[in-house]
Amino acid sequence: MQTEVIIAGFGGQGVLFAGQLLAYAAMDEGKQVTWIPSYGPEMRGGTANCTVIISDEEIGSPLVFHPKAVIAMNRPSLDKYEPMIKPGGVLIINSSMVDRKATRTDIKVVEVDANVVAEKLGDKRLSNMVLLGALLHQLGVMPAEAIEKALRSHLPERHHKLLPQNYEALHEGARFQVVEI
Amino acid sequence: MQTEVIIAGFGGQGVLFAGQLLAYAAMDEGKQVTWIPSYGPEMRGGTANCTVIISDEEIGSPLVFHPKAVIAMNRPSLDKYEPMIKPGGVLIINSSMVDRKATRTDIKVVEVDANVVAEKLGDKRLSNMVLLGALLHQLGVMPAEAIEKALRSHLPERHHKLLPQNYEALHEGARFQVVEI
Amino acid sequence: MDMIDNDTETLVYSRPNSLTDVSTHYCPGCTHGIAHRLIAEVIDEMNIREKMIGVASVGCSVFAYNYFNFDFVQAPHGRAPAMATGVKRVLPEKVVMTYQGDGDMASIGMAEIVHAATRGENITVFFINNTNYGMTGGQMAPTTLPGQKTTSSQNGRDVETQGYPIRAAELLSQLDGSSYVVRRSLNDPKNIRLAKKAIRMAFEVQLRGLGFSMIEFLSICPTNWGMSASASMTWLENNMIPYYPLGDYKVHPAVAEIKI
Amino acid sequence: MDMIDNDTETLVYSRPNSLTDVSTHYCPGCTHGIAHRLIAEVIDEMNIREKMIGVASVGCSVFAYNYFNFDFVQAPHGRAPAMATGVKRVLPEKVVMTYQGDGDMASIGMAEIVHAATRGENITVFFINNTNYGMTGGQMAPTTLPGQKTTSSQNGRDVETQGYPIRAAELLSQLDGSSYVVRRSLNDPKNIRLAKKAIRMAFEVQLRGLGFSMIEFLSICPTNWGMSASASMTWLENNMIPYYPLGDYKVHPAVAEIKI
Amino acid sequence: MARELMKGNEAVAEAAVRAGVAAYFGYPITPQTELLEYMSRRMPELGRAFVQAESELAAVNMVYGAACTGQRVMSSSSSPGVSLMMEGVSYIAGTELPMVLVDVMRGGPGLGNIAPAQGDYNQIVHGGGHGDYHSIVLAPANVQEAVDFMALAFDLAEKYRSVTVVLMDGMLGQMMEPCELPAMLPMKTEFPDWAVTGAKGRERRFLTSINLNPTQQEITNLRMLNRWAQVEANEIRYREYFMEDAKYAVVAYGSAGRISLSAVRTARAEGIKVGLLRPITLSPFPREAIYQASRKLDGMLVVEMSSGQMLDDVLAATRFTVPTEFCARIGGVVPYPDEVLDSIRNLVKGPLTTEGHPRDRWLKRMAERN
Amino acid sequence: MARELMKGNEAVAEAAVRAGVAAYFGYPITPQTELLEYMSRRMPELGRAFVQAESELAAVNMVYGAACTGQRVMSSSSSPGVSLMMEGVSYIAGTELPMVLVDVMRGGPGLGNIAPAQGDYNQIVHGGGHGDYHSIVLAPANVQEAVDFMALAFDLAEKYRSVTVVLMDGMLGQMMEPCELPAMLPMKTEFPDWAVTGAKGRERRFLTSINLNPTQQEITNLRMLNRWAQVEANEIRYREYFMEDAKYAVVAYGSAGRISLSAVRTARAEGIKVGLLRPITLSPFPREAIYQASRKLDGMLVVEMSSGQMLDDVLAATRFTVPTEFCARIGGVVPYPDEVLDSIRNLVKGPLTTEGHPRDRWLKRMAERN
Amino acid sequence: MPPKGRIVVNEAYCKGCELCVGACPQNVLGLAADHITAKGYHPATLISEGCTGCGICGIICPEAAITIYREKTGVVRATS
Amino acid sequence: MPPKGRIVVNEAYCKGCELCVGACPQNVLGLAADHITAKGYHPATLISEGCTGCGICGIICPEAAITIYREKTGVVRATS
Ligand SMILES: Cc1ncc(C[n+]2csc(CCOP(=O)(O)OP(=O)(O)O)c2C)c(N)n1
Ligand SMILES: Cc1ncc(C[n+]2csc(CCOP(=O)(O)OP(=O)(O)O)c2C)c(N)n1
Ligand code: SF4
Ligand code: SF4
Ligand code: SF4
Ligand code: SF4
Ligand code: SF4
Ligand code: SF4
Ligand SMILES: [Mg+2]
Ligand SMILES: [Mg+2]
Repeated sequence: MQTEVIIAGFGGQGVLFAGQLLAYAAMDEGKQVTWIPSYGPEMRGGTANCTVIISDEEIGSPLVFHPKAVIAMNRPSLDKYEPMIKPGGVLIINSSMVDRKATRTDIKVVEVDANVVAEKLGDKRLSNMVLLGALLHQLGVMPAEAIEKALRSHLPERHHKLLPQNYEALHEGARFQVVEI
Repeated sequence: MQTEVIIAGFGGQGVLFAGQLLAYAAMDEGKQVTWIPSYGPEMRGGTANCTVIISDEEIGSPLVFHPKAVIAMNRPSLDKYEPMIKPGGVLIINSSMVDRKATRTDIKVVEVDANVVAEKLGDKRLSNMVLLGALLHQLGVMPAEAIEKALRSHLPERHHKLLPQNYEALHEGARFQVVEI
Repeated sequence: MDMIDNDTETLVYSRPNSLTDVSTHYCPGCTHGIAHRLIAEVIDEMNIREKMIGVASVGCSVFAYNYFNFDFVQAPHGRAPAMATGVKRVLPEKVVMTYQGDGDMASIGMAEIVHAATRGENITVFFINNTNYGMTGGQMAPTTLPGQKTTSSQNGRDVETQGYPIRAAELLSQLDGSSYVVRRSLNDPKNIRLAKKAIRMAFEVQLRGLGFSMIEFLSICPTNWGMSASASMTWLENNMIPYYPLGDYKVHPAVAEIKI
Repeated sequence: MDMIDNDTETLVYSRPNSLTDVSTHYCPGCTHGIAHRLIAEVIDEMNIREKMIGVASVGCSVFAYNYFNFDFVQAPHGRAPAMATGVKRVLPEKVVMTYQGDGDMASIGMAEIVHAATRGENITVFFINNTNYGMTGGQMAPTTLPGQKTTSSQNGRDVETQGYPIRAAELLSQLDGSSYVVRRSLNDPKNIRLAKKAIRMAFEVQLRGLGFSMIEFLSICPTNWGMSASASMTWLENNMIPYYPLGDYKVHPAVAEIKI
Repeated sequence: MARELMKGNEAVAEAAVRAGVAAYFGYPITPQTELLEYMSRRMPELGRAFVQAESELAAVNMVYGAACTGQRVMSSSSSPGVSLMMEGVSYIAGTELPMVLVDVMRGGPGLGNIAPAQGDYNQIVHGGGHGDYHSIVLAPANVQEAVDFMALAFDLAEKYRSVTVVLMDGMLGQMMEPCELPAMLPMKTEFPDWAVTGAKGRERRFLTSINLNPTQQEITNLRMLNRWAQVEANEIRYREYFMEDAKYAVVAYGSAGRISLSAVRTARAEGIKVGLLRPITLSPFPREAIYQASRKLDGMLVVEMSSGQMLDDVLAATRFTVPTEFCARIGGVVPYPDEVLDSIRNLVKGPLTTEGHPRDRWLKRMAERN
Repeated sequence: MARELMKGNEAVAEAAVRAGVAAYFGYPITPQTELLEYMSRRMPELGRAFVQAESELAAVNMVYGAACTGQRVMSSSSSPGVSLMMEGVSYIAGTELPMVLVDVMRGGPGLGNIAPAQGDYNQIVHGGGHGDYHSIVLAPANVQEAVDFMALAFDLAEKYRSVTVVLMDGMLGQMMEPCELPAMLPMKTEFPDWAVTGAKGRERRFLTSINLNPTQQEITNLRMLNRWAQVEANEIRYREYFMEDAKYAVVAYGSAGRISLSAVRTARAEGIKVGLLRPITLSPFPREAIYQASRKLDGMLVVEMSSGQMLDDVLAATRFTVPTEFCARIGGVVPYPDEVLDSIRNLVKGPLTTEGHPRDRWLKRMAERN
Repeated sequence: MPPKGRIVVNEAYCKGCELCVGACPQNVLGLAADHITAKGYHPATLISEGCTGCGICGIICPEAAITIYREKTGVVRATS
Repeated sequence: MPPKGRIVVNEAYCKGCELCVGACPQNVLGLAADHITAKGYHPATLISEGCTGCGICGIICPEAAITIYREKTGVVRATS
């Protein structure tokens, strides 16, 4: 079993970190995992994305053309990645930043007003956690606790006071439901 | 028909120029010809040699292991090249500079007291011409006049006053006879 | 730039013609942009756009050829002065400039810049000193200040093991072949005006065949310095200018006579 | 060198131990030999032969490792300072020297020498300025004097197209990392004595961890200059010393305190 | 040992540290820079040598100098930077010194781009520097292998007094994967009898690559060639997947190898009897293994991120006896497994031929695509 | 035209001058230096550009700059110096510019020596720089060919916007042979539409090798590959001697080729039906010609002044179907015709085999010798 | 009375770096907090009256994004 | 009275460059015109009385070919 996730958005939206967290959690659960970012100067101020693959066996390509799931944190990401998702896959849209609906009907789509939720939680930088919570809930590869554990063990000690907020963001995200079409 | 000549001695004895002259002469006679020197810094103050090949057809290797003829202007050259000469070949020794006799009996050996002859002609730097004269005489690939012509056409104009001396050196060289064994 | 005035208004400033209509990839506030603009303005004013051949280097300004509205080539990292030499030797009537970062010119390209200068190569070099390797993400450059933190001097540049900064203008001014070598700063309007004058002078030097000219521009890199553009300007003023004094390091007597 | 006196005679001078019993390949009179000898004498006197690691360069002195009686490595053309950096960084207790010609150090190796100096690399560089590329048969070097004829400046070095000579000592003294940078000449006994003192000082600098030291030796190349050795010495005195003034170009205050 | 999630570049750096590297010399270049940055922090912290050189040219010569002392030393770079090292690499090879170089390839030629590519195969495998020499080349396909190959690279370099290159690409350098890091090895305390360390209480030593006498140089070259024959006899490494019953095989290394693995798995799921042979040592090349495998195959597919630089070596290994096709994306484009899968399907579909050159057919297909 | 007796290096220089070279940039190195020295005098005399660069690295980048203007430009060097040019060559190739480089090979690796050798075949033919690119490589075997190939090199470089290398060795550079020099060509007055000459009355132009977008880079690479296919179709050159009725053939290029010719002649005189196939373009390689020739042969002998770098290309060309032996001297040692003759005799004597690798057998023979 | 001027910020170029804001001697510049350019920046804009057309913002703008006009009273031409 | 000295020229090293000849303050050095070393040079030699053992020839000799002795009168040690 192999699950591929692409997380995409503007640089600075916490795209890469959300992906790493997912990867850490999967690793700690004993899975095979790869994380690969877009990189380099052309990314400066532009878009950023990363691909995370979680699998039970040795992972071949860390890049996939047809991911199982996508988190689209802005409009260009939605435009680019929606068509690629595997039928039956999952699309999480940050509806705070995206001004259109999904068009695919063969996938599960969740619209998450992540910026609003995050700001309610007191820190707009938590939007990536909210979206990650939504994703995990739909994907079912790991319990939300796995991410919480990963946060605890991989967030530097000095940031641990932020853990409760992060947990809550994950839980809030998980409450969003699939859009009925 | 191909004739290979090696001229060897100390740097400064006119080894390379004698070889070039031979090559010019052969070229002007319509022959194929190659001239190749030893080169590089390790030659500094040490030995110098060049190989001249004169032929009627396209010349393959410009280097040969068994030359038809050798001019040995010093002892190390004699030691090195005497054994390589083709049976029936020619060895010209500058006996002014070499303190031993040739040992081969299957070749024609000419001992030329070139320094003495040259000094008699008024310029000890003419010893290479004396030896070249001896070589040409034995080799018979070209008349001595060919070398004279080459001298005329390839010696810079300002040195032309030296031509008669050079001619004479060639002629004096031609007078030396093969050593009877 | 064209000064199109109308009845009631004077056009005080507009984008120079020698820049293309392309938005740069530089980070907000990056002084690469100011340097570009000034060079373009001078080229407009001197009306030499059609004579220009630029040599871009490897660094954040690698795409300079996209922004300058004249002929350009793009050199391997550090080799712009050699490439410019090649261009200038076959096209001596053209005005040839290189545009190089501090990693490019003062590190990997040290041999080429010193020799272009000593040859008195009749080219103009624009040197952007932003105390780090911007493009590759902020590593130490030869110009990084003692104690300055970069991604490859994470505890601050330790002069004992990582050496001292290079003052390029001082160094190149030592060479008999250099004719006009100055340092300017892009941190405030006054210094920017002075920088522009120097650019003008450098091109004049080249047009008159007086040989090698080089302008070092003290610059900012807000992204890798981790500061806002205006905080970066202050940092430049407080830290860079004391270490890299502004001024004219070499003005050949023949250059000193030029009036602009 | 061992000073073995007997009853009636004092040994005033004999070949130093730090030279091997090998005859050099240098041309008669070549001052590479004098430089070798002086370095070996100082090493004997300081008793550091067993601590020495030399870095030979590419030039007539490429075989220096055959002549110096201590450990040696041989660098690619121009890269001796980089190689020496590699050696010194892993063996900081050893005394590391490079021995480089003017083509090697001031032309192809310009980036490496400038950066070794600016890093304050704790090594000693011996620089043989003989105004040409000896080994390859006398081409123009960066140090060739204006108007000087070489096989690649056959009408005399034309500064307009071939550039100006580089004064290496002056240039390197500009760098904050250099601690001891001087120019000496090997043309007569007095200057040779001064050269030897400088060698001593350079090694002292390194032994005390004071950083980069470099001695430029004005040298002759009788073969390619086409003069006898003694005529070459005169030429050096009349032509080189005026262009390359002898003296101390950089003496770090900590170095100035060393008494030898 | 605990598994850590690490970026390839950083994992390689830490692996080198644990293998006892005494000195690192490098210059920043994407997509390798994290390796240098990691070393800039880690080496001084351990009291070891780190120098950010003024250029790759200087870096390789610093390595040259440090290698002369018998210590474990290394550099790392990416394509254009590696080109600048070619003279130094030839010198190091000619001096018969151990050296480890990590090359994190990017798109080329020229400045190209910073995306993953395998276009430097020829440069690294067939000698980008002048003269007759060989380097040992190890091509990891995942972060764990990259980690494991660092200690191996130092061991092989020392055993055979050889330049050893760990050839990766931007994908491997930039991706994170879990890996187990080896224990920290103690630093070397004994040094070979050629090491230049100061002639204390022994005869002087010198290390050089000049042999003005060609006969001497020939002897040196023959010694190196004979040593290389030993490397070929002992050190060939490759990995096979699903090859036991395979009728078809993909040959691919590094990132292309792991991408192909995905495709091979899917193809197997479709019932295609295809396997994967992944060369790990690109030099020495697993010529015989490929030849033996090829004799049981109906067809082969070579997958690369270059225009078939390894392809020629594979064809030579098979002696052109097996129908072979080629699948590649170049210039920094990374092929998706789906593209490789398509190529496998097409291979099976046929026609199978040993005529013509697989590169020519590929080039035609690419032209049609665009 | 009158024949002149000229040193290879000087003849090449004069031939380049007559082909209209507008700028020469170089750095002294034996055994190439006479070429630079000749240019230092000749170019300024004609009002053309000559710069003795500070290094080969600078020289190749001066060439890069000058080539951008559409002029005929060149450099020359020898092995270690050529290694320093690898980055620049890759850039020039990636920018699709014409450039002519003369490489007068010497013994290596490393500093090696200044004697003639062919150890840089792989570097020059198979891409010593990073990335996917090809150079056209011409290998003259005598001074006349060297002269003739200069104009050809410029023509090919321009026609295919390609790096073109005239690959010689110290023997050819240092020897004198009669040659006919071509007439002086007028200088170019028209320049291609990519030439950077100042945007006077036209749109600006720029020349670069960066393509941050891999897809763009791939398009560039494919364009270059397709152009290379044209080169392979049109520009393969080789020369045959005594091949009509040959049962055996020697394959050798450059100096090794002419040395082999001597041996072949003697062998013919002994009644051995042996011919010589001398590749002139080493890249593109006369693969098909060798394959076709090989089908009529009982055995082949490859002669090189390297450890069999071309040998592998020959074996691949024959698809390993013809028994092949190898004869080489390396590291600057020049084989005598007698050694080649011996190898021919041994080939004929047999045993003839396609098993094993000819290089291994040669290495064993060399070991026994020493 | 100070001269009157106005500026036009080209949003295709402005990256909201605020250098002009800090440099304006009249303090009449600010970022348009409610407005985002296609590239995602809040562009500079005149936030109050009082621009003199002095040209300083043009001198510091790294993007050459500003065009500056001054009402005619006498003819003054800024040189940056 | 000047001190008395003598020198020994090692012919394995001497290349007859004459630098010592020119440098000797006593003019007691010359080349042995009648004698050639294995390397083919006329070596330096004392051609007349009067060597003081001053050490100067040793200071200039590029080949370190000269050994210099001085008769003991007081103990003086040359530093070159
Ligand atoms: C040979 C080579 N080495 C390294 C690099 C990677 N590289 C690209 S830009 C750069 C540094 C640029 O810094 P700088 O010149 O200071 O320009 P900035 O980006 O700061 O303006 C480096 C090291 C390269 N492209 N080529
Ligand atoms: C990369 C490279 N380029 C060129 C050469 C050829 N080369 C050998 S020595 C030398 C010049 C040496 O001149 P210099 O450093 O002044 O030393 P000198 O012989 O004068 O003492 C050159 C160019 C080389 N060996 N390697
Ligand atoms: S990284 Fe620094 S130098 Fe580069 S564009 Fe951004 S601010 Fe400017
Ligand atoms: S060529 Fe010149 S530098 Fe070289 S050994 Fe001879 S005299 Fe000395
Ligand atoms: S022109 Fe002057 S006053 Fe007007 S906005 Fe710009 S800086 Fe301010
Ligand atoms: S300085 Fe220019 S780019 Fe910056 S905010 Fe002002 S107008 Fe915009
Ligand atoms: S020691 Fe002095 S006096 Fe004696 S030979 Fe030497 S220089 Fe002359
Ligand atoms: S200086 Fe030395 S080498 Fe020269 S002649 Fe005198 S003893 Fe001989
Ligand atoms: Mg910078
Ligand atoms: Mg020199």
